[in-house]
Amino acid sequence: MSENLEQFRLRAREWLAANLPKASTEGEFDWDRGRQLQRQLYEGGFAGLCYPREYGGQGLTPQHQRVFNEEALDYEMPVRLNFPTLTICGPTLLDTGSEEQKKEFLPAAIAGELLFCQFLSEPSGGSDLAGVLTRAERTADGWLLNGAKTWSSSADTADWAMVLARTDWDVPKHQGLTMFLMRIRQPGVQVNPIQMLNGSHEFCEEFFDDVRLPSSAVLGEVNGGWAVATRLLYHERAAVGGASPFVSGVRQGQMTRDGTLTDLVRESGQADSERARDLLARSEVLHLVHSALAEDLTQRLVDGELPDAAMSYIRLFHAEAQQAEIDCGLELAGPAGVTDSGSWALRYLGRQGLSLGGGSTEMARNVIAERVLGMPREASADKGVPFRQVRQGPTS
Amino acid sequence: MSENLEQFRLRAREWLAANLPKASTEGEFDWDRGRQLQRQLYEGGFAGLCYPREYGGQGLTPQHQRVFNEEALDYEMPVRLNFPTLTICGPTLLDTGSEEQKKEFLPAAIAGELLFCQFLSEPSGGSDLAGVLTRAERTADGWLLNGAKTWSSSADTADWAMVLARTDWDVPKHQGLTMFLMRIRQPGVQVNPIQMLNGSHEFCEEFFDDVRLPSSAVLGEVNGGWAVATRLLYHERAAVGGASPFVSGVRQGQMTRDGTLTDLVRESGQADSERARDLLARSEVLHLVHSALAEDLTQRLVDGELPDAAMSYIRLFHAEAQQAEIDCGLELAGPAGVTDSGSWALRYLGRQGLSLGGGSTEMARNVIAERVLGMPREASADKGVPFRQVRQGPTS
Amino acid sequence: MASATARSTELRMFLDTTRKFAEAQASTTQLRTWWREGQGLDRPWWRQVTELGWTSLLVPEEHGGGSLTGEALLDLFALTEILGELAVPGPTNVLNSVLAALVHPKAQPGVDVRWLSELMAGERVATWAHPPATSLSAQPGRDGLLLNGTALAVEFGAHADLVLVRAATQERPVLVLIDTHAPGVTVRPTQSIDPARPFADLAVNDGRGTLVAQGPDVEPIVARLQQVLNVLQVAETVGGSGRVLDLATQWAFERYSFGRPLASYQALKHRYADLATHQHAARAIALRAARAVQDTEADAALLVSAAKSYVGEVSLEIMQDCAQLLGGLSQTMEHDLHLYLRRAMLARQTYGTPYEHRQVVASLLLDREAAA
Amino acid sequence: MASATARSTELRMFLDTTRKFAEAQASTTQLRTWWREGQGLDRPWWRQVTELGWTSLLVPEEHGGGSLTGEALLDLFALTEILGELAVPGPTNVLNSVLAALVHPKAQPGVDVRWLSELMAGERVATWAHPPATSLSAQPGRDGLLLNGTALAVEFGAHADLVLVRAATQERPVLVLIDTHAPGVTVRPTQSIDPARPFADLAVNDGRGTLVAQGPDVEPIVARLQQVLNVLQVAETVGGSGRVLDLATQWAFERYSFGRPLASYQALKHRYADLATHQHAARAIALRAARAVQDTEADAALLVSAAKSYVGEVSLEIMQDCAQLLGGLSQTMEHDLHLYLRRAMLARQTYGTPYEHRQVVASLLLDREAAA
Repeated sequence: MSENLEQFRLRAREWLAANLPKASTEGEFDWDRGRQLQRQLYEGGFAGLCYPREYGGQGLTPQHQRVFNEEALDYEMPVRLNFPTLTICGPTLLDTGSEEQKKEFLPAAIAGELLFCQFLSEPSGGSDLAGVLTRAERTADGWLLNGAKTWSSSADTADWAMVLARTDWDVPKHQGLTMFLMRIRQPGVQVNPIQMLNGSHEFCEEFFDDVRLPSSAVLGEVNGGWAVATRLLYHERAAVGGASPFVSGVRQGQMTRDGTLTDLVRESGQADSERARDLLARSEVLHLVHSALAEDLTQRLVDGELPDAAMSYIRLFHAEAQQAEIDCGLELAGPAGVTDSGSWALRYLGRQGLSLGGGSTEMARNVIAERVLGMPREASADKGVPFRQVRQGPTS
Repeated sequence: MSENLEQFRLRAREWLAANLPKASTEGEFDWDRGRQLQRQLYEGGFAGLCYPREYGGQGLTPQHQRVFNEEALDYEMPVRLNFPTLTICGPTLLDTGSEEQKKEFLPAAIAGELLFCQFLSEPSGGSDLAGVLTRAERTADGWLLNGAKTWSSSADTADWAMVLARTDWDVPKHQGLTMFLMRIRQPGVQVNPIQMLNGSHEFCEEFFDDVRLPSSAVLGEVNGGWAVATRLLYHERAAVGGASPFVSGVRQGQMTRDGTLTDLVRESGQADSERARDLLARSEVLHLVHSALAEDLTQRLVDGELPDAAMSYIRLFHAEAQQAEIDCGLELAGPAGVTDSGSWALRYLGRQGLSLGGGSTEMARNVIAERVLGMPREASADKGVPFRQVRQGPTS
Repeated sequence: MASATARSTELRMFLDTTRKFAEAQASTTQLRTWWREGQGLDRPWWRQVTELGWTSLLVPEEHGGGSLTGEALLDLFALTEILGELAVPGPTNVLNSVLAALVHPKAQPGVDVRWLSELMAGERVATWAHPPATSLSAQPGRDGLLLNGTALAVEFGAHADLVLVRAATQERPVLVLIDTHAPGVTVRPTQSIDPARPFADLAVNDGRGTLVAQGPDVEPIVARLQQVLNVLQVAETVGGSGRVLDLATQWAFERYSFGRPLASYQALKHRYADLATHQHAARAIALRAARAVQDTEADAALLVSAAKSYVGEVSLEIMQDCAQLLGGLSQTMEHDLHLYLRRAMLARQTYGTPYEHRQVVASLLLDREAAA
Repeated sequence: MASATARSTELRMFLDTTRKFAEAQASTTQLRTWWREGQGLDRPWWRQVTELGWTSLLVPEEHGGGSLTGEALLDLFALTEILGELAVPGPTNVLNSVLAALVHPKAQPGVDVRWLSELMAGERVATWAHPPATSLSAQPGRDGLLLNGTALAVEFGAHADLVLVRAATQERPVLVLIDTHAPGVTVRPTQSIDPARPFADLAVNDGRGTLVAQGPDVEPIVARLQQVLNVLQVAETVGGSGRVLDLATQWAFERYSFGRPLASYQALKHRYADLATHQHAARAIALRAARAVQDTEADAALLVSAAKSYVGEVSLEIMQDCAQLLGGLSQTMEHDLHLYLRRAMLARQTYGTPYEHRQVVASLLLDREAAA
């Protein structure tokens, strides 16, 4: 790379001005348009900046991606393609895929031709991600999949999924799992969107009825699925916490559509109220701290000063900062905020989604205490027990 | 009782005006004076209102005590005799003492002639109150006591102590304890005051070196000490939470000496500040809620709607309300509050004492979850294990 | 938490009937149907409800009402807590509060006879325009008063036949019942976060009203109405938060994670302990405020504002933490939690926010201590 | 948490020396001795300290100072964090901030040569009077300026030889160094919550001062001084809260309850996780603000105020929750915790409280967005 960061910035700025439309206060995200924008980025050499060149990326540094995101702030960007395709599934493929799999999927994903989603959580599962009941059984030429998944982001608009299934019931739970790459639109797969409190239809639940998968669908090792899932969760924590180097384009979506706290203060005529200013600043300070923490952790992970599990710090803090903003929003919106409701009341309704989605904050606290601070693991009643003997509770 | 509550109120009002001096903003509590005031109350028939008549009390209801406390608010009252003598040790004696013990100790305590303290916690103990290492060994004519205790309120000014000691090391920890009644000033007992952050010298630590106790010193059964301690803890929770029916005279002490939050707001010229008013009201609201909760719980315990363990609700809430007041105090005191420090900075220094003393709030949460909500007990590594085999940690 | 305020056999029976009816006729399934149909109030259902006596407790016997224990507001508290627990819809709170105003000793004689029976029987519905959001002038007209101005965010404003408002003539404050069916009243429904508790903005242009009180009689009636309304709001809210906490507690016993129930995890146990403490505290101050208003204690205003600000904030904290403990399901429309959450959000923000009520508390405190 | 900002070998060696010296010569035992003797500042000790270079980092090489990495403020941040971690006493923060003002390009030429070497060598001590608590007028006198008025709550005010103040002549603002030994200066020591960091009120009656800057040059220097001072305060505070958290974490592994270590209780584990998260966050924003001031970024003022308000609040929360986890011992004078707590309380409340800094943040935000 003979180009330095500032030169890159100027090149990006020029290209963006020439190629992308300015962001507008759009409504729902249009997936077709998203794919098309991603294609444009790809052709312009601005897609997958931190992915290796041999898999369709640009082989640049996280600093380049940050610079690009700063420049792209005012432009329409295919932000929804970040989660989970570009920031979670892509990097996991990079970490755990075979050379053939990487060659087949990554360039297509970076070019916006192929969107991924994750089939991990199950209706009975909660925090116990490894307690998978979905089963894959060997057949003559591959596998037969049966079961149900839930909380899958954008499963109704994605093309492929990473699906975690139990392939051995006679070993402890982590040892009998396998991760598969699965085409979503095929016989036996049913996808239902879930209607959420905040109006979102982002999540889906899925049912698998004798779905056939080829042998080549296995990602990583057979019965080595938990190792793949661990990488996936690592990338998810980084992405949810706002510290992934693979994020291309930020914020935009919700922020332009719903307005900021600053907008609320101004539009409700409270810009001169000391109290409103205090609430506004409380939220802003937490966002500034969050950015500082994300940068600091990313750097210290790169420097090897902290273990991967430290990414849970940012997952925890992100929820805290976002929820503080929502709480301030409800307070500042006053009576009208709920009797003639705007976006803040809806955001408040779905407030806990921020500390549930992408792994609950309770799990993050367990991870920090046990894997960063080295405190004793929580006793689990299923440790070392063949999975078929584990108690699943009176309701399941 | 032919006298109704209102008649009682008038009689109390008259007696107080004729006999007790008005409260002044005194300095340290004077124990001799406290005993003398208690003697006056006793002679006037206003001491031990809720104790039975046969043990020196008046056999009246908690409502009578509340009425009396309302009337006594402006008078100098021996408030420090409440903790632990009148509200904790006295009621425990009432619950668990032999007829001889009750006759010997209760009238003297109610008359201010005999002050009690509790020797329960130990330097190595923390929340694990039953993990007692102090030992009492049988001798020909009684017991020989050795060990150390700490966090004993007013041990340096009290006459007698209730001391919990291990009398059998070969049974699980709760089964080998005995409670003794012990005269404090005797050979082998050393009492050292502890200097606390908030300037208080209320607590002491004690060392026992071959202290001789007669057989009659046993309160309750030999090896039945935990049952006595449980009653003691129940009364302590009620007292610490402000819901004991045995409290004679309230607040006064600290409140008159250090000033209220309202005083602070006024004296610092912030009475017109909307923000100061909000902080003040936050604290005041919690105090009102605390009073309402204390009344409600007391009534529902009497009605049998809730188990005794529900007293932990008030212990928890009391700390919350008091700490919120202190936090508001620090905030309202501004820079001068710490650079030219008044009482609020000192109170803030010792803030956690409120959620530690009298059983930590963590223990209260355990009690509520396990004994009120019926959730599974926390696994303990010492359950059913002979105490001498229990691991005490690397430092002890 | 079960309402344990059954202070008499009559009251206990009344509460049992209420609970049975609500479970059968006003279940959350029913509520969802109304939602979908965009109905804020089902009139035939409401007439059925009034037969159960939900609207008659605060009205004296001579006008066809009556308390069951002689402590009418405490009876109504117990009823309202159950309605909150079962998320029962309807204008019960605001209507009962208007009735409390109409039967106030300082209300104009004759007002009551004219409307009370229709309101109690569900033939008409009345609501109240919260003064800070109301700006109305009144002048004498041919038959009654003529009103002009606006009243914003009126609960059930698009469904009510009558709206009680505080207005002002050139000389004095007046309390007026506006007939929304008479000419001159324009109603704009707004977007309530709880579709079962709709709000509307009213524009009044030479609208017709009946005088309820005037001059120095107005403020005592308004104060009474607002105290009753806030007491009912907190009663309903603690009923709701208690129910949500029950759901979440039950979940802790039934849901297994890593082979053992959630209820066995200490970090969660401690949170349940905090939640239970706060729920008890919220209910205690709500009940204490109700008692103070019932007995017209000197501290009634202080306790009502304390209850409103505490319950307003802590109820939402309880519900959101329960949502966290319930996990992802709580974030779906399918789960009942949001029905309670929406109502609690409304309760927190209307008829004085926690912040506004704390300002009242501070005034009472600083004024009282200054006077002492 | 160890300070990991060793960006060069020189810096690493410097920090190691600092740590060794502080552990040996400024232990908390030493601190307690000074306390008992009522000494806020031990001059011989202070002269020894300055030889280690704690006062020279922000002074340019030509005046005898010098940074170790070319990023002087970040070097000083790393040093100050260690001083906070070990509860080292002394006027390091305020003195370094005054030095930053004296060497500011807009300061009067000649000022520096006159005082810098004595200040760096510990022969004199200078402090700063926070403007909101200062009210001083200045007029030209025979040799220098004559000052009248008061400066309240001046850190080390009873020990300093020189006090930098912002004052005003009839025409313009001025920045002046007051000589406390000259006639006209009366010092009243106040009761600091941290005896090792004493404060005093100053009354000045025809006191003598030397001009440091005037007119439009004053504000940029004051801004720089306050930014440096706040950055050092948060550096020291995160050092302290980190140390307290280390003590509490170690305790969790060593202390057994019911036969197992505290660290095995999930309710406590979750609290340690929260504490560690907040400690990391506090340190990250403190360091971010230092970087912004070091590089004179456009957002420096915003980040400094964000750091001060966040660290000010969260550091006390961390320490008090650690006190809770440490149990009763933490409430005794014998335990070290209060040494850190006292200093953090001072840091929270002085040079702008969290609330005041949030008002600054809001102004920057609303003004910036209005301008955009």
